Amino acid sequence: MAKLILHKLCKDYGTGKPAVNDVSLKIRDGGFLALLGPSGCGKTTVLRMIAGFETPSDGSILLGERVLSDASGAVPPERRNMAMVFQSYALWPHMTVAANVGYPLKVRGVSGERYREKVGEALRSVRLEQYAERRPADLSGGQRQRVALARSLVTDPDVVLLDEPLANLDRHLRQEMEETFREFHARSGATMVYVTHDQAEAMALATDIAVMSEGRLLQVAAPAEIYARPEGRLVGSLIGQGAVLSIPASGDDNRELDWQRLAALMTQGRAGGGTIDILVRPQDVLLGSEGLNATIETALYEGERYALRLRLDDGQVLRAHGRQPAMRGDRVKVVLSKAWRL
Amino acid sequence: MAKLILHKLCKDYGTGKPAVNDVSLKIRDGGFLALLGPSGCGKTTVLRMIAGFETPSDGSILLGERVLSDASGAVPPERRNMAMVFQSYALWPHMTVAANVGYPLKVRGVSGERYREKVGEALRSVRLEQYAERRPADLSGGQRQRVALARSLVTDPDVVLLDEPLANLDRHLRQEMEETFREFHARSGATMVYVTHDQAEAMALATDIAVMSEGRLLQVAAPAEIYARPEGRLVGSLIGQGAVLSIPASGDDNRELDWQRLAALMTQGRAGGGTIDILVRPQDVLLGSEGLNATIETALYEGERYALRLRLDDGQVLRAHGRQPAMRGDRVKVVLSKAWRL
Amino acid sequence: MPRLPANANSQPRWLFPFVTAVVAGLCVLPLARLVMAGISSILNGKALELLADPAIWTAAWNTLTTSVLGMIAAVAIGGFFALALTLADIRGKWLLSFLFMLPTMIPPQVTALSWVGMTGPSSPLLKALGLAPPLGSPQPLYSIAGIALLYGVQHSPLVFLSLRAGLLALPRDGIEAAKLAGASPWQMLKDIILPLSLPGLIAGAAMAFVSGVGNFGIPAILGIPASIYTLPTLVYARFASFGTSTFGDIAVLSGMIAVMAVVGLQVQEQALKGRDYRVIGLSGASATFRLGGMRLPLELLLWLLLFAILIAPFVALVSASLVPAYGVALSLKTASFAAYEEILFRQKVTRTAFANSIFLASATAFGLLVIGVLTGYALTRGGRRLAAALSAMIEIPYALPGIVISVAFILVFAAPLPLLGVTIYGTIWIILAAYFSSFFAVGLKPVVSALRQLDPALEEAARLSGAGFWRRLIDIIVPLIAPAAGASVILVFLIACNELTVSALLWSAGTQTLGVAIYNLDDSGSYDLASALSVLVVAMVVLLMLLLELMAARLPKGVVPWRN
Amino acid sequence: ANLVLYTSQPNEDAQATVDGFMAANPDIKVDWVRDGTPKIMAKLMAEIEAGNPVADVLLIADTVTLERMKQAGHLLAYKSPEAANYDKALYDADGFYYSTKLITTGIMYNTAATMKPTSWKDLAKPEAKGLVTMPSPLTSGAALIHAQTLAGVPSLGWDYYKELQANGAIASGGNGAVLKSVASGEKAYGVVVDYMPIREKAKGAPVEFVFPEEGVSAVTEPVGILASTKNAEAAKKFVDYVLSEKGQEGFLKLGYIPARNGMAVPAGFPARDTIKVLPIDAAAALKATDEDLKTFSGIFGTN
Ligand SMILES: Nc1ncnc2c1ncn2[C@@H]1O[C@H](COP(=O)(O)OP(=O)(O)OP(=O)(O)O)[C@@H](O)[C@H]1O
Ligand SMILES: Nc1ncnc2c1ncn2[C@@H]1O[C@H](COP(=O)(O)OP(=O)(O)OP(=O)(O)O)[C@@H](O)[C@H]1O
Ligand SMILES: [Mg+2]
Ligand SMILES: [Mg+2]
Repeated sequence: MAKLILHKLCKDYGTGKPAVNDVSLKIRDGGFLALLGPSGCGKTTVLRMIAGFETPSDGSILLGERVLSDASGAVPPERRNMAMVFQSYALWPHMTVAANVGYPLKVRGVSGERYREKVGEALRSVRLEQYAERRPADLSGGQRQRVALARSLVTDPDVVLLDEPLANLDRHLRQEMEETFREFHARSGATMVYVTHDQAEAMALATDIAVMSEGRLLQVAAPAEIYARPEGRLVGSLIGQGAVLSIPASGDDNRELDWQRLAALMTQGRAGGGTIDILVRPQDVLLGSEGLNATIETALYEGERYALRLRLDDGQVLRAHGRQPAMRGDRVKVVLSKAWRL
Repeated sequence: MAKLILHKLCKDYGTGKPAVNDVSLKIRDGGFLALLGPSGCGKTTVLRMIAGFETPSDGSILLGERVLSDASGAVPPERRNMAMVFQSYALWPHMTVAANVGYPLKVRGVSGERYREKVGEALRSVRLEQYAERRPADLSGGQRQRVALARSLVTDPDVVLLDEPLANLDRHLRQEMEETFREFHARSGATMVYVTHDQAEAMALATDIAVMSEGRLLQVAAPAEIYARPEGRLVGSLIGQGAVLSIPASGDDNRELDWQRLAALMTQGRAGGGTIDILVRPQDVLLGSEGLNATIETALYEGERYALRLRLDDGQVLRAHGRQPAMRGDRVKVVLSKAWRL
Repeated sequence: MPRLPANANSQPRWLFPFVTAVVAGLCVLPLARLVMAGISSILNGKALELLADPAIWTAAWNTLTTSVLGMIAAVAIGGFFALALTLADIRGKWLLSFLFMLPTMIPPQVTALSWVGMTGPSSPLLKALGLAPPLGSPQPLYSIAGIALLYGVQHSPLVFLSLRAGLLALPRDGIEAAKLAGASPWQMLKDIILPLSLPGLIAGAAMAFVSGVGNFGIPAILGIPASIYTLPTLVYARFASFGTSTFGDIAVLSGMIAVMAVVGLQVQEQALKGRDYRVIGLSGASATFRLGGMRLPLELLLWLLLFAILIAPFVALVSASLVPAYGVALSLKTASFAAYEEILFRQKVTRTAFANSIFLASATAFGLLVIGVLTGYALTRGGRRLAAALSAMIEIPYALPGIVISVAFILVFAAPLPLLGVTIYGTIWIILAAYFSSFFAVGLKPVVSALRQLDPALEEAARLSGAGFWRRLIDIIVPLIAPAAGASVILVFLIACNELTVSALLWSAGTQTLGVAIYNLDDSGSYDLASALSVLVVAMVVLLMLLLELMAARLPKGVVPWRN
Repeated sequence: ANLVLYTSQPNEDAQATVDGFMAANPDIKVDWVRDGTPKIMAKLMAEIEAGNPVADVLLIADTVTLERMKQAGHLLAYKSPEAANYDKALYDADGFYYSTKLITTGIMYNTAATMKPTSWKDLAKPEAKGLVTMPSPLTSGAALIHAQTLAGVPSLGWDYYKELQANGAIASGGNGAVLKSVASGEKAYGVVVDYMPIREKAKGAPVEFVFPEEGVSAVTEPVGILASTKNAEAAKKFVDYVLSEKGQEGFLKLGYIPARNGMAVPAGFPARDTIKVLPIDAAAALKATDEDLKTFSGIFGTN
């Protein structure tokens, strides 16, 4: 295997706004990259360029030494040895589930016992052994997604592209499938690129997380790093369910702020000197008898706890967890035990 | 509006195993029912029967006094005044986004200013104002899903059926859309049936949650109720990320068990008298210096905290949250502060 | 409690009875009347004697072999064009597709004669190359293979249009998934593209087969010299010696043709059975194969085929229209536009024929679109068994030689209609009715195959939006099957435009069709006039197609077959 | 209602005939339908079967067909005063039908051909091997009459056809196909009706027509009135007209040999009395039709 390198990748569908804009990214050999970002930010487009379905308007893609695509031309998808789970599944309606899954093997000339074994194994790993002879049209949504999953893992691809592969699965299956990915990744050493909108999934699986917005790459880092040190408002608000507050500038370089510092800054009022953005995670918002005044805006039951949306008296919004049922409109006091300057 | 009643509903696709089996359910006028269950359990099938695309093999569906479908026949879908978000979106590729969204209005004879206004409003609520003139084929996955969403909310249907309507959206949009549903529900008073695999979403939105498995209805209750008092292993493990343990029978009727009781039961050993299943939620598993011995099996970084999978010395699995990084194989001690007999 | 309607099925309740009535009126009634006319002769055994004649069975065998081989040739040629022009990055797609529509417009006799000429002793081409065989050498086209080859040439546009509609419905991501699975272009074609567009391909093949079964022009010219008779030529021979047993004989021969068509249909149903073609998700495969170095050779091959199929016969036609007599070599000295002058300015029948044929062809094309969509809907959504019987009934008239259909229509309509007391015999309406019957299958087939490929969720979404049957038909279904609907309209129009054998018996003063006019000119030895009129017909069709091109922007995507 | 004529004459000829008649009888309007004999007969028989024949007058290729109509009772007897000017062999004694012109079948050849045939026998010579084409009796009425006529000539007979077949002759399509085949040089010799090559030659085609020395067969394009006619008076006028000198001159102008005694022949034809027409008995020919067709197809191998 080898490093997958995206170099200044651009894609313009001719709609005026480029769908992908100047994305440069290195995914190390056998890396597991999660691609995160709001709907329509260009994730699928990046995947499609890596697979070779779209030719970049600019930039190049390399796999190790091999140029997959640049200004002078492109390797066709069928010779890239990649696998993909399509957001739309892309199952072949005229084939049975088993034939769908086994097709990449068939193409590679695998047959007989080995073929049956591999297909059986792949179907088992997605819990669809009993559905081998069904047609995709007779499956439920989640089952279709799992067929697509099995198909992508049945061979030994160099790169696996996963476009929201678990979006339609329930929690249990999701966890099992995550496990499957992890095993597959460890066993095959393939480079994986994983598009998801679920930050928890990304954190749980990936060795690196890339965050995109409006076609641009905002930050690439390891999960813990990106959680602890997000760059910019968008990354901050996307990773972890934090709220972003605007407070008067602190004047120093320290990016981790504690309650003392925060209290000082926030009560000092809006004296000149500009503002800074800080990220406050819900677990760092402590409800108690002292601190800032806030009003509960919504309190949603989440089972384990309540997700609260608080509005500070200066109009800014905070998110917090609460153990007790709370009513809309209740007045509370909060302490921000920790914050991160973006 | 009126009560939506499913009475002994069955559906057999002729595959040997019925997809939906004897489901009886009342959704009160203006209720918001979330339908939860593993992939392939029959959720979509229930929705399709309510919409009238599948004729039940048995049983009947009523909307208030009006029989929608029973042994003698069925009201065709076009006269049910319902709306649906399809799991596969079912957008019309030959129409623009605006035309897709506006079609139900057009059919109802709405035109001119009112038409434009309503379509504009629906598109705004899913953040797609700028995409009105695109074709569905030129949209991203999440954008397509939002078009389907807008289409289902543009009229005043009696019943709205939502089949995993947010599966492909990022967290921010998801929260916004949940907000939109809540508003729409409050404003229109329509009965909503919402299929999801995301328990948190279900809890946040619904007035009632129904859990299905293999075509059967396991439990219907309000979110807090079903979280606090799940019936049976499956509901227990599906709602909240709890683990189910098998311990020696306690002999009394009390279903809430505290650590004292648990410790007594679990250390007493496997003396006769059978076993019971208990549900232990991760937040009730406290890592400390005393309690049961356990080994850390996996520790996944979730941003806010680590999700731990622990194996007790008797081989059973527990889930817990940890603030500190933990290594696979570490030995820890846990106290189960609370458990629920299933 | 209000009573519920009996079904929540997507068909309105009147639809199936309506379709059954239409099929009964257009297809069953005339044929039943023909059998009735022949029944006395069948009963007294005269017609059955026919079956003891080995010549009949030879003819049946010839019909079968020529049609099957012809179908294979048509699938090969039409399929090649459809695949190359829809899926590959060929240059000049527009022109190639445009021209490929036209062979249907050249009367089969003309095609046959020009091929005979092209390969025979007087071939200008072969003469120029010094390859011309000596006077009187045996003509290789006078054989089963020759007939089949020309069937293939004549009917390849049917396969082209129908397969093309199927290809346009291919799911794009499904093809991409196959590419990524590592499938070579060939494997992809074999495993994904063709199986998924099978409904279109099979519909085209079936039309080609049935057209071959019913063709008269080609075996008349290529078969009879080599004593190869097919059932249609035999039917004509029966009419030549009209006797008391003729109706019985015709009924029996038609029965044999019908059996052949129905068996063909059965084979087709079998080939399609047990599979799912419903495309899930968005469709619309864009150019999928980059040909690279293969492009130029392939383009050359396409143009070469087009030359043989269209340009050569057309040039023969044009030159025949420019010389004063048959066999006179065309040169600057002999060429004259006298024939065009005569046809355009002196023959008043020309204008009538143009008006009649355009009216008939467009009325049939659009009428059959409406009937075809309704019928196709009922057939694909309704019960399998009844649907199969109805499809068979629809298929038969197209397979029967035109003369049989027209005789059947005369039998039904020569007398005034009961109750109404008016007679449509002798008016243009009887020709229209016969066209409806005869070309029903052509109009229906592409529509049915497109409906088979349709993602049902798209219609369901419309139903839930509150759209009733007509509403969703017009707003959703027809636009979604637009390529097939376009193929259906264009095919029927082209075929009806120079149709000859049906109208030959049904026309009367003032209702001549172009086919009749050309035939009559030709039959009475005015070859130059006949050729000139044929050229004008082709020119008219090209003009109409260009008009369509101008409107293309306002039509649903894919309707106009030469646009991509 | 207008008088309806079903005819197998070529378009222009039919129009000329009708125009001539209408000029002579301005109060009668004629609608006409033309088609090949098999088709026009199929149409007519289907109409009769349906009980509502549209045609009043028939003017079609051969007497055998009209003899069949007569025997089936579909014709009306009418004794035309013009019959006096005609050879008895050319009309039905009971007045059911009258021949109107002579269309003979002879030999045409491409001017590029080496041998210039003068007799039927020449077509069976080695020089003509594989170069002869003739219309099929299954397609053309005239061809059937021709075969039946030659078969009745002792020196020719069916054996002659067997020789032709052995010499590679083929029987294809109608007369038009033969003409095209020979004119284009695909075949060198053809058996064909007279007026086609003569007209084409006049237009410059490289063809020649010969009246073989044994004699030629002829069809006579008879006219008859349908028994079901509602326009009997007009129909009779039509019959009288085509048999009249004026009507016959019309045919002459169109390039046919008139049937009426004492008429000239068209340009390009030898004088009327040098053309030897071989005799045929319509009633007998009708009876033998099925048999003859079988014999013919037996020789040329439709089995
Ligand atoms: N058309 C069909 N023919 C046969 N079986 C079907 C058909 N549609 C669904 N099934 C089966 O019925 C069961 C229920 O399907 P359904 O689509 O209702 O599941 P679901 O609960 O919506 O699952 P998911 O969450 O995966 O979408 C599944 O096992 C599925 O395989
Ligand atoms: N074929 C196309 N033509 C024009 N614009 C397109 C096309 N495909 C995608 N786009 C646009 O490009 C942008 C990026 O699309 P992309 O599918 O990559 O988004 P995404 O990040 O995958 O979003 P999602 O999470 O919703 O699937 C979107 O704004 C979309 O509307
Ligand atoms: Mg996407
Ligand atoms: Mg589902």
